[in-house]
Amino acid sequence: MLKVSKVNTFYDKAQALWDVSLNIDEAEIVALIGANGAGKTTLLNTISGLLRPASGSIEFMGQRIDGLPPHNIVDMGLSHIPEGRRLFTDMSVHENLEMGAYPSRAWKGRQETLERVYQSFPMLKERAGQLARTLSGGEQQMLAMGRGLMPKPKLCMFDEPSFGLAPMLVLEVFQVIQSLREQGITILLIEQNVRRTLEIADRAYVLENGRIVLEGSCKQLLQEDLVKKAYLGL
Amino acid sequence: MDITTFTSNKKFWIWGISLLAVLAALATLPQWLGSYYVILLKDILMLVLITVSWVIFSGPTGYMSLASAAFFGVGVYTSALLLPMTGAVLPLLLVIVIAGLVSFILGLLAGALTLRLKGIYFAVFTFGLVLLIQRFLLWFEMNITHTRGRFVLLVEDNTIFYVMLAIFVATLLTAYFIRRSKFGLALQSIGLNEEAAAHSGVNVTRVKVITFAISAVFMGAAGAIYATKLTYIDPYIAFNPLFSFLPVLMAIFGGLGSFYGPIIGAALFSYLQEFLKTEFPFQYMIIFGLLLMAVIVFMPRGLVGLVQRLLASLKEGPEEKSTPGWAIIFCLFGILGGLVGWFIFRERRGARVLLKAGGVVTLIGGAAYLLMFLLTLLGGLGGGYF
Amino acid sequence: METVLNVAVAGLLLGGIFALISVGLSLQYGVARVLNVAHGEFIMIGAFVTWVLYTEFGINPLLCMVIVGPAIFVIGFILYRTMFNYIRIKAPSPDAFEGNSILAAFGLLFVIQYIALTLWGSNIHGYTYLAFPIHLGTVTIAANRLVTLGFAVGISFVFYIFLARTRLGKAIRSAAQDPATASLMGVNIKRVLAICFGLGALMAGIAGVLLSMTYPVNANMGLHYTIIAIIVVVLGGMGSIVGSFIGGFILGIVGSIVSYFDPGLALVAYYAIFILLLLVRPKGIMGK
Amino acid sequence: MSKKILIIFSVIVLLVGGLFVACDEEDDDVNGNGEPPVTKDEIIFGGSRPITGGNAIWEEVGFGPLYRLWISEVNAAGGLYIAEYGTSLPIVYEGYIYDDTSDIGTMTRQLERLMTVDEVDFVLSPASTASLFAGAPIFSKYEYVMLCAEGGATSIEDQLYALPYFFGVLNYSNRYQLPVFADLCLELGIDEVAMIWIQDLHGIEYAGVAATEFANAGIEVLMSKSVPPDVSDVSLLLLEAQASGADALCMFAYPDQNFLIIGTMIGMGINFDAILVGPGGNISALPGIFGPNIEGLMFEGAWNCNSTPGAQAFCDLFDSVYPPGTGDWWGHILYWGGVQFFEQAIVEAGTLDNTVIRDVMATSTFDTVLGPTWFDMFGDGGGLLAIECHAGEIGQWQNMVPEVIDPPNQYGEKRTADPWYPKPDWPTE
Repeated sequence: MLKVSKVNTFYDKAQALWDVSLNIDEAEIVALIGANGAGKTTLLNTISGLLRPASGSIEFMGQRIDGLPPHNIVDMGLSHIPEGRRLFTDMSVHENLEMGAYPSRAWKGRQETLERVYQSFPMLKERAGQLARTLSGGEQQMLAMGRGLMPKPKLCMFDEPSFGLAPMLVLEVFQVIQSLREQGITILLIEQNVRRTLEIADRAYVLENGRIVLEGSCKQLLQEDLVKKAYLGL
Repeated sequence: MDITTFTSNKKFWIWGISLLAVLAALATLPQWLGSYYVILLKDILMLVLITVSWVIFSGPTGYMSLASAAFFGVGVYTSALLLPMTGAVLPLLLVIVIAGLVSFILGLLAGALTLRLKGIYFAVFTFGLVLLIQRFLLWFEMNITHTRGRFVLLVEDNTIFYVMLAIFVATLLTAYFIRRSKFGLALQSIGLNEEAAAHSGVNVTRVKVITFAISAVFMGAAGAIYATKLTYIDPYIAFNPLFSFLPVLMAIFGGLGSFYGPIIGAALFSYLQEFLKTEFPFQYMIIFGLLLMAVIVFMPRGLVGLVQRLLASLKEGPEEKSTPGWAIIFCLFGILGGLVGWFIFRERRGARVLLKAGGVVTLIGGAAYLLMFLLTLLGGLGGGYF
Repeated sequence: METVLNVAVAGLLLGGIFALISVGLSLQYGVARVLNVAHGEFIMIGAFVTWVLYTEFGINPLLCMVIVGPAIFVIGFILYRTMFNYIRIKAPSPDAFEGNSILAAFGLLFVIQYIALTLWGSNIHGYTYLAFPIHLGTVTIAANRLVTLGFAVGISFVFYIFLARTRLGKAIRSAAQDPATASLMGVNIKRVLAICFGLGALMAGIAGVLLSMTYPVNANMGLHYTIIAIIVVVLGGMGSIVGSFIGGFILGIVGSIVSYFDPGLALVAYYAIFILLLLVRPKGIMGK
Repeated sequence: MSKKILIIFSVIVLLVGGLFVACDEEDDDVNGNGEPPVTKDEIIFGGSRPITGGNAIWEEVGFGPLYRLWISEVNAAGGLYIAEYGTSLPIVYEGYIYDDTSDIGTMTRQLERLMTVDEVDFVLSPASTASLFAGAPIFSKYEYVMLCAEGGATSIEDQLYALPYFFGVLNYSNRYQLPVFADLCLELGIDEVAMIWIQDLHGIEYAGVAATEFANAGIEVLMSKSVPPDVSDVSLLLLEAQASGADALCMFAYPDQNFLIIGTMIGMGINFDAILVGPGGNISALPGIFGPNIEGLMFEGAWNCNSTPGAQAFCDLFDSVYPPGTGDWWGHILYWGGVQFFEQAIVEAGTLDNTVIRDVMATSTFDTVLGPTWFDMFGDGGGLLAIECHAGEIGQWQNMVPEVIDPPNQYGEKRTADPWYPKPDWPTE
């Protein structure tokens, strides 16, 4: 479904990604793990069009998307829930969700999608009229996820959805992600919580200093020394 | 870097000596240049020194001050009050010192008032200061003193030039040492992150206010000497908002990244303005406007940024992405050629055609900028930039 | 009592004008991040075109809005889509973009003024339209001023609804808060910012149309309005239509009260309010 | 975009630029090399004029159109006969008119350039009162005749004794507009006036002189308020003026403010028995702006096509060259008289030496469009056009035509029509 081949990305003159390639098949959960500054967010930003790769190609559902602006990419069904939630804090919960359905493909059916999202996150419905800034951290994360679902994505990219949340809420986030897969949505997940991530994901890639150093199914990876030492603290 | 360690630096002496040589050359200019060139040079020096003083505060901190016209105007008005045409109260040099002091105090006050403001609020407030003082002074003169403008003592051109040169040198030295001292470091840390600077022990308030006031001193002094050429002064003339915008424009034109950028930028910019006003009085606005736009579009880091880019591309070979760099070089040559042609042939009678030709080259340079811009637009259409 | 009423009415009428000239700049600066110092020049162009259309072709100035508005919108849109967007992409940081765009807008100011000078010269022009008194009780109001006030309120209201309710309006608001995230939502950020700049220019053009009914028109009139608009926008909070609206009226009313005692101190008063407000609320009336 | 295009384009730029330079170098060899010419083949006029900025209107409708008209007339007649060279020389000014952008610093610098670098033969006066003051010492220093156009000189009169090259032609507040207006008020029975003046040299001079003149005439000033140049609303001032019950309203401001005041008066239906408009009331664009509303408005500085014997010819000449709406019923006839006087002084002097011409101007009387014309000299210093030569001081729009309505005084009878009093109401639409 998503095919990234030999992508190189720069910040000004500093190279952040080196020949990164990855593959995601339909209805998979693929995890991307790595230390801070390994280039995970850069990779997501490159896929979603916020950054332009200097070389390499990215294909989504058989179409080249590298070099396209972000709004075209989301229009094709690739939703990116960015790091740090990035809500529109001066807009209401309802409006934030509506913004999620901005692509014209999703705009028409936004009422139905909205109902579905409200079903998944009932608390958002209660707070529909509130400004996003008045929500608690957990509620904000739910809103960000709900907003990410509004464009009816085929592939969702989550960038540290559990960051800064209480353990209870972390669990909820993971449940939601799993339930998405059941709805047929493909997922690319970045998480600090490596153990739990590897539990729910099918496959994973390990990113270090902008390069993919390991890849494989989660079971395999759990056996790798590198993963054990660096990410599981074993 | 401490001043003492720096003065032992070899580079310092090289720069120092070459600067002295340039200054010495400047000092002898009135001996063999006509009075117009002395005045022009004086005005260019003034604009450069105002730009440099602006950069002292606004460069490292990133606060865009538009108070320059207020500081400058205070200087002009001090002259108007203390150096009336009918018998000066005080000697010229003393008046200039007083003007600097008054500006300093105004800088302290304005600095203290604006501590809480950041970004555009600071810019708008400082600009407001100019109009506020202008209007209040005007109201005061109209309603309280009933003054019909003030006449200022005329001072001999060469004297004005040398005084301006002295203020210029003082400004450069101050700017240089502030930049190289602990104080400059503190300023830069404020520019990068004010909270972090405060946490690391910088007295942010004090550093900001004092630097703001120091940058005001030279503008005030320059205003005081500038006034002696104007004959007639009223608050509108003294507090001309143009002097708020010029230093910003000139500094960005030259490039804020380095010490010499604003100096070169201001010198070229002011000369270019004079050139256009006299050679192309009827097209001055459009050429100047297009040039400003072209500079920002093609040289967002100013002249210095452009030179650095060119040097880098010479070293590392041409960049992979096509930039209109070469066109810019040629255009600059055109402009430079035009200016040189103008400068050399200006005094010869009957050479006006040639001068116009120099101007035509300049025009083509400007047109080339524009065309390159359009081409870039067209070229970028497919690339997703546009 | 009658004096108080007169001062209040004059303040309201003036406030309407101030609000009208500021709303556009608020959009341009609050969303598109361009402190457009050429804003007043767009007002000037609007006024000049109206003058030409009215005196040469006899077209009703109110009708001119329909002609001038869209035309200036297109100009603003293209300007942003090409030049300012290019500067935005090339700028290393948003702050650098703001600084550079002011400079480019300065260039624009010179260019537009040159065009106006070439086309219409530096002479003062004007026309009289709807110049008759309307008596409301003890208060007398010039009809053209009342119309201007009506349009100022109406247009600001329409704009407010547009931003609050429509899809494009929401896109504009989201782009104002976080352009990168808005683009992840599917907002074509280049287009939306260009639309914002265009709408700002359109508002300036319409303000020009209305102003030309009361104020003399000449090529140098722009900067004065730019300065007032900047004060009002900062006073009201950047990007806030409501803020600009309130800010405009506050300035107008204070201006009138002070003018009643001494017109020479009006601008001093504006700055006094400005400073006081910034000391109390450093982000403006509606700022966050 | 390929780099090739860039390089090719740049080469073209360079070639074209080089071509221009190369072509003109030959010209330069023909004209410019060798010794400076012994004989002159043209008279060069230079000037630092406000082509852009706040004063640009004066270059467009003030002295600007007149010096251009005059020079083209002189050249059409074969130039000026200069005895020293024994031939008639055409006048050239193209390329020597600089834009001072309405900035005094720039203006003074450009004057120095014209006088010391370009060494032009004559320098035109800069525009605006403040510019005259700042420029006058420079003209005197380099001994160039300064034929002053747009700008009054009340404040500078004391200093004229030290400015021998200053020749002011414009009439202004105390010479002799406001004394005449005070007489007019007495004639019409106006005994209470309100004044609105601009916070600027112009405003304070007029308001000051008016206060003195009105006091002398026993006229009471009920209101005297100043406005800043960027005033946005004058309705309260007008209500106050109306409430004061004054017979006449005087506006001593610039066209921007005056037009706003007039427009507001029309809009609010506020009228006075007499309304005196400062600069702006005189420009011929006024009927186009306010239409029939201008009937009965008075303005400062006045003439019309019948006010002197030569005026009609001048009107015809002007109208044949310039479009309607660019005339000026205050200064144009005075500027025209001034340049005609200057022209005769140059020919009489027979040289381009400004010191000689200055002495001729100081001592001679020539016939111009104003009739016999001479300057009142201030000791060994500069001079001002004699009041007797003024075409008129106060005008009034009557049947869409400017008429001079000065009451007769010791300087002569200049009235072209009887004043309308009281001013008619604003016509209703």
